[in-house]
Amino acid sequence: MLTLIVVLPLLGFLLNGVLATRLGGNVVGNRFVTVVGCGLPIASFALVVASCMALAAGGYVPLVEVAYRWAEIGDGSFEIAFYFDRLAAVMALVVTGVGSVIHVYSIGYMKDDPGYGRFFAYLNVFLFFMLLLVLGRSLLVLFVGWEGVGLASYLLIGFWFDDLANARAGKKAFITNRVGDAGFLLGMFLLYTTFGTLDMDRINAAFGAGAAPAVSASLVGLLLFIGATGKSAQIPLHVWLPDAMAGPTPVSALIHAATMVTAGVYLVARMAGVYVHAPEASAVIAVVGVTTAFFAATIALVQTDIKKVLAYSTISQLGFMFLALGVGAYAVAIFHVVTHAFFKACLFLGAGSVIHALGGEQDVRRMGGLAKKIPLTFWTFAVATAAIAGLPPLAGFFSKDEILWYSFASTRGGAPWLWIVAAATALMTAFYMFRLLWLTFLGRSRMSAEVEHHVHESPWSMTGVLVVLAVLSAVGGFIAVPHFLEPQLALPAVHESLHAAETPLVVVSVVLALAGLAAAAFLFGGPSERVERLRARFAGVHRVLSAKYFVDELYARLIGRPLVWISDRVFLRLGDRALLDGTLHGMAALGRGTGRVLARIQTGSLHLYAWLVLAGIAGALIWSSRHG
Amino acid sequence: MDRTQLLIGVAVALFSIGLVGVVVRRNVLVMLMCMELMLNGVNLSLITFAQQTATTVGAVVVFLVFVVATVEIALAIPIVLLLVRDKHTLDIGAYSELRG
Amino acid sequence: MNTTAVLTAMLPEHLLLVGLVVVIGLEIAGRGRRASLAVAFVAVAAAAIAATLLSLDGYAAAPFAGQFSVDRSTLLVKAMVLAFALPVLSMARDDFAGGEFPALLLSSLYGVCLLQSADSFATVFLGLELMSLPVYVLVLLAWRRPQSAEAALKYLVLGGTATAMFLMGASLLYGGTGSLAIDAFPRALTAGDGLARAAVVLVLLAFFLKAAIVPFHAWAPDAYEAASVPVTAYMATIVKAGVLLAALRLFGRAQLASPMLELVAALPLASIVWGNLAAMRQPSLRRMIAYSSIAHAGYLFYALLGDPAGRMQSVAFYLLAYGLMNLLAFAALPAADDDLARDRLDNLRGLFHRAPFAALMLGLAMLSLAGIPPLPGFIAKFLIFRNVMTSGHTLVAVLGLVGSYLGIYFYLRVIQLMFMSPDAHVVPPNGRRGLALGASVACVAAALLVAVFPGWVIGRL
Amino acid sequence: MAEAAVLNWVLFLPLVGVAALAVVPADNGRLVRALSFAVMAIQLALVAWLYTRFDPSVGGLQFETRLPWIAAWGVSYQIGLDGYNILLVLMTAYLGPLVVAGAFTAISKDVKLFYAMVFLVQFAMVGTFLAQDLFLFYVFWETMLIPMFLLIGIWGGERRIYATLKFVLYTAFGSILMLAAVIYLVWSLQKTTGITSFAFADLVQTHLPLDVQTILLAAFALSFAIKVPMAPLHTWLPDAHVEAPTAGSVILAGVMLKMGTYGFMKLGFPLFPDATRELTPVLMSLAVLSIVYGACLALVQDDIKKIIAYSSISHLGYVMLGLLSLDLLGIQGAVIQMVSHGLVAGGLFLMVGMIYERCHTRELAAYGGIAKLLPVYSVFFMLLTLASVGLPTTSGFTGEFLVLLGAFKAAWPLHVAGNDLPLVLALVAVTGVVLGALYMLRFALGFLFGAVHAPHQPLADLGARERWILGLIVAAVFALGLFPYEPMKKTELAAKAYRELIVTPRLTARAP
Repeated sequence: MLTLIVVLPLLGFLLNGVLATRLGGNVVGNRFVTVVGCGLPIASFALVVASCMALAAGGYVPLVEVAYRWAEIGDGSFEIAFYFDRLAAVMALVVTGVGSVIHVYSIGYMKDDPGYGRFFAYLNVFLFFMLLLVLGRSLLVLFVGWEGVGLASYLLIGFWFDDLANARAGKKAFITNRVGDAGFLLGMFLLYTTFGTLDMDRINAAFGAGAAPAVSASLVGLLLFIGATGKSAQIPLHVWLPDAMAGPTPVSALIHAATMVTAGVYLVARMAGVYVHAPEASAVIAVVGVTTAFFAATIALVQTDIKKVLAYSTISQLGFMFLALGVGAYAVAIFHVVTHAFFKACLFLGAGSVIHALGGEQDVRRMGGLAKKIPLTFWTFAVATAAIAGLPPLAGFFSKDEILWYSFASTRGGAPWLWIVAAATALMTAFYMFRLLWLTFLGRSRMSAEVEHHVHESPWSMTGVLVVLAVLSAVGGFIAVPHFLEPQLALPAVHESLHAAETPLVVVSVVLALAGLAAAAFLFGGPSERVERLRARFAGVHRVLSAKYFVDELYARLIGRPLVWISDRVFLRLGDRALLDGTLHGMAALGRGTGRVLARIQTGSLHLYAWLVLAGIAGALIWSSRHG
Repeated sequence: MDRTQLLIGVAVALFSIGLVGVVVRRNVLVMLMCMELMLNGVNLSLITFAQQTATTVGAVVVFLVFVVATVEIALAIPIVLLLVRDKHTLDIGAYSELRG
Repeated sequence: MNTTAVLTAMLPEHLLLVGLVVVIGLEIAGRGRRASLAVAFVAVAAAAIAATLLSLDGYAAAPFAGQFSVDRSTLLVKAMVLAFALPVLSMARDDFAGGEFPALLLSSLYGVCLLQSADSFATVFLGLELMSLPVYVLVLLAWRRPQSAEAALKYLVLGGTATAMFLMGASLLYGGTGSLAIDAFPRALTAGDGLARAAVVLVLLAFFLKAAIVPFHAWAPDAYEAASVPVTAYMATIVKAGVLLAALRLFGRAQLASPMLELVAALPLASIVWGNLAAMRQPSLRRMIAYSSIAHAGYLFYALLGDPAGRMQSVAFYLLAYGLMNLLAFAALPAADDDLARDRLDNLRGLFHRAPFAALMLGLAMLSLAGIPPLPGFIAKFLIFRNVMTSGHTLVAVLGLVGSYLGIYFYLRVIQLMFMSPDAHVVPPNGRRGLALGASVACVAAALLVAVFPGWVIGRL
Repeated sequence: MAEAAVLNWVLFLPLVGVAALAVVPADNGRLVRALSFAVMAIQLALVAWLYTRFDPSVGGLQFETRLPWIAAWGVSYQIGLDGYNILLVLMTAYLGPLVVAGAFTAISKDVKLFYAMVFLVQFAMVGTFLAQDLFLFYVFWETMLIPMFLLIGIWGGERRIYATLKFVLYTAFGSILMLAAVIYLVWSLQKTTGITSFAFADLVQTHLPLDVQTILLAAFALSFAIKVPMAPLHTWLPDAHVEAPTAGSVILAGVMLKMGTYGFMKLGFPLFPDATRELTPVLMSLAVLSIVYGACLALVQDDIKKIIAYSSISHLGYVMLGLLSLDLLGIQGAVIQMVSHGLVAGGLFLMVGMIYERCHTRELAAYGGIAKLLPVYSVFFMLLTLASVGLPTTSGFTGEFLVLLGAFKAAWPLHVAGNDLPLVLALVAVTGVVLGALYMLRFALGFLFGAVHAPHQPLADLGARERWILGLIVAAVFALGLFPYEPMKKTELAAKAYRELIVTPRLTARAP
């Protein structure tokens, strides 16, 4: 059954990929594509649900299913096996569930795109790899999925490849991920070298067994975390995600918000057995997480592209998740993954609906006042915004609040300063999200009349999805994910002394959310010169933020250009051409030159020939008389 | 020093003179003569040794040498004639069209 | 001495003699032309067959004790060189109408055969001269070339010098031992006194000169270039074979020791390098072959460094492979209206499109001469260098191999011209080349046999 | 026994093909092509049959033929299949028909000679893999040069003469020194044991002092490393690849480069184990250097053929790394990587050839948005690119992953023991994964995506023949990526044997 869950989307990919593209000569129409492309994901969603029931029926004993043996070398054996436990169940539900609805959404969104078949093929193959990633029992299978989703995102970011910028963004994403993957690989190698297996349950058990594992858990943890930073866009490998918004909006929702980017979180949670024993690594994760959250939020403050804002908010939210992981609250992190999947998907799809309505316009400075024109989109968007801002009782409130709490009180590296930074981030989150809401939907319209004229609400296939997701964002918080996961991923203990602080902190965080809302309302609800004055006041800061702290430029200077320079100047020109080929040509020239000289010695004069003979004889005689 | 050594000395001298002559002289005819001179040196040494070792083979070979020497000259002269007809000189320096 | 022994032992020589007499007779009768060539062909073929049969029969005899003796191996090599003469004769038809060529060739061949059986310096001397003197004339015979006289003169003068050197050495040895038997030579090799050593050196150098070893090689390029195709082929294969085999016979089973060792190592090595380098940029095919033959003479003399048991075998095999391939090259060389044009390498451009068969044959020959597997040339080189190395001269062997590497380029250059260069637009004269083609086919067939069953061939040698 | 006979047929079938071509009329191009394709196809069929008959549980030679050839020196005609060569032979045979079919439209000049040369190369390459006698091996090894010389020199690009001479002279230099080493090796075997033999089985018994081993290994290694090619002996490769006709490039990249690595695995290392262990740091460093160096150079090429050429250097670096890791994973990975690179690089060169046939330029800058113009072409191109990048589910991943894992697994204990070099090298090698993605995606980016521009428009997308060729290659690539179990079983015993041969000391005090 598990195998089938994975295979169905693959089937969809093959069918659509061959029949609905020029490869197979477009033999089928969009209707076929729709049925196959959406039907199969929904089917595998159903199977996931069934599996969950089976899991529950089996008393939550993990289901294991061996597909086949990939390789067997010496005593090492690599099996393609699937593993279904509480964690996998939650993730699989999110992936297939949210995945399915986004597929449905895409029907309307991509309706008129010539690459309709290709698009669904890509979405399906993404789902296939994502499920491989989630259900894989061994790190190898997980890695296959890991790389696979990277490929899918590469293809989907560059989906409209006529514009080189899109393709370039895809390449950037792939390369950045590869850097992370290198670390991931090393982590795998280290684990295999130590334990002779890559099955994650075995590895966790081996560490759990406590018998002083032959390898430092922190080293393994850090190496794997490098991989996670790549996939989940954490500092320093966060640079690819904003550019990734070049892809079609459903892709941004599915891959770059709801599912793929959370793979890093999933990995760490999966390997919790290791991280429990790796305080140093956990500390690093917490710090990186909170830092990322903070800086991403600051950047999001000044972005003017609706999708860019959401992108940075995604990075920031992922930072929250890692913060949770870092302080040992793995279940909470997963909880946030789930809620985030709901409201961020909702936000992105809402943004998509807006862009759809405005015929491709993405700049919030040329929007405004859309609330009346596309009310459904507006309301759903508003709900999701409130959710992410952390207004109770919406989904975001619960998950984020728990994260804040554990970052403050966890005995596994929780600290006040973590809470402070996180809280500040939460404030900014609320602020920039409501800013976005205002700029897009409220206030007076800044659209050109011509655009304004065409604005229209999206078809049901899209708005329906928005409603579903909005509802989930609203009530998602009541799904007790941490409780569900607790038997597997125990929540960290908290400092007894701090128990008293719990309620105050909740109040504070709610206040912060409201403060953000108020600030946004004050600045963007009122006359625009308020914003202008502010921007003028902090011109320098504003420039740095809108330039994303110049990180891209930094990387180009530090890595990109030097690499090309060395390859071209040192390796190619100096090494290959000058030194190596130079030597060869030199030797060849030497040979030819000697040949010419020898030929010139042959002057044709019998005199010289006789001289040679005489010299030869004399030499030989002298030699023979001297020696022996 | 006894007679044999003296004669051998002379023979070797003849041979060497011939060899050097071939090398240094530019006139073809002189060159050919020098070749004969070498052979004569050989003959002298053969005879001497035949005498000294009281064997006859040496003497026999001398006759063969005579024959060969004659034949060589017999071949050489027409060649030289051809060359002279072509180049109008006996200087072998002129006969150096083949080279490289 | 009994007559039957004389008749049987010298049968090949006799047959050559008969042929010679008949050819001369025809000339006198004034109806030479094609007939004389045919007669010569038949005579040589008969002689070759006779030698082969006798050899297979394991015949051995010494009709003139101390002067002339034959045994299995001498007869076999005689058969080989005689067989080489057949392609030469068949390709000669296009160049020589008259009877001079066959006559001279037969007499020269007689000398070659004599060399292989010589037991005394007198006989060796006779053989050498009988072999060389006609060749001077043969070189001259390419009357189409004005330079042939010049070439003949150079060859004659230096050849004469070689003769003199050889005789001087021989006479000195004679003085030491009181006999002219060649087995005095190996003994003198190891002997300590200066006179013997000088004698040995002189004889050795005489052979070096005849075989064109650096620095006594200078005559070869000029002579080869000026001579006409069949004569060059004859010099490059049969004369070289004669000289080498004679030298080998002279050295007998002696193991080389310093200072001779160094001489036999250094000068051949020098000629390998010199020949291969100088051949690189030659515009004339025959000149290039001349330099290559200088290099090959180097490989051949290398064999003397090997242990005595294997020497004969390796040299004989090498000569077989090398001879076949040279003959193949010359036989396949396409005709041209004048000898000069035929000699220009540039005229081989794009030959593959004009005459694919000829191009392929030439290509094969070049590759084999370069020593590229699986062609016989490679196995021959392998045999020689193996013997050199296994007798302890590792460094010398390696140097020789590296030297041989230098040679690859100019052989490949010929192939490059024939296959990769634009057509030279040479109009081939419609001369009948049937015989030459036949010759080349025979050569390539033989070569393939040698390549596929080298073990069998080596076993026979 | 039947299999042995079939194996001989496999070897000599190309020669039969040459003979057949000789009698076919030259002007009948269709017949010539059909004939050539048929011969190659038959060869593939025979090899495939042998592959199924090959028993993985038997170590050592199978389907062996041994006849005395030059009895006097103990040279024999000995061929057979074993774990070392079976996959490579299969791959060679697999590429054969594709190469021939790929050249149908590309080659119009001297068609007969062309296919004859392809046959000769095929003959020599299969022979090199099958040979179990050092002399025979050397003969085949050298024989390869000449047809390749002609293939590049006659049907190549503008600078073909330079390229082909460079190729031949470079390779021949290595071979000469190897020849010297061969002679010396056999001689010392004869002296130490009294056996006169060129058979691998006997030669691995030779006991040599370390210094001699080192010198001989150096000689062998030079010749093999030139073929691989390992930096810094690689400069012949880009020129040869760029100037060669498509078929030539495919043969070069697909099979001929494997000769070098195969030589190391079958001869170089096992013959001189102690020297190998001594020199491992050096050789390993060179292997890793090749990985990085090749990748970096591929990054800055403007000629699409050169990109793939340099990527070959990088990919074969992995093979060497795996072989030197002396870890089963690494060794097996190396074998898979050999085959994988054969398929992937071969396929990519075929694709370059196809676009070249249409546009007559190899300038990367001249192309753009090919994905719009030639969607089908682009799909195949993308798939092969991903395989070259080593994306999971492709053969490239199987090879690279196992090699790197093996290298790391072997290096870690050493690191713990205090020797860090292997670990450092392994780490550097891992960066090759990133670099690989970097240059291939740069290539794909400029080539497939962006605004449409190509020299000749409109372009016809792939025809049925081309689709079949690429389809077969891609199929093999994924088969090896998804189901490497079965092929690796066939090579497992050989890998173990190889490892044993090298880790067990075989020194002798007394110099021979």
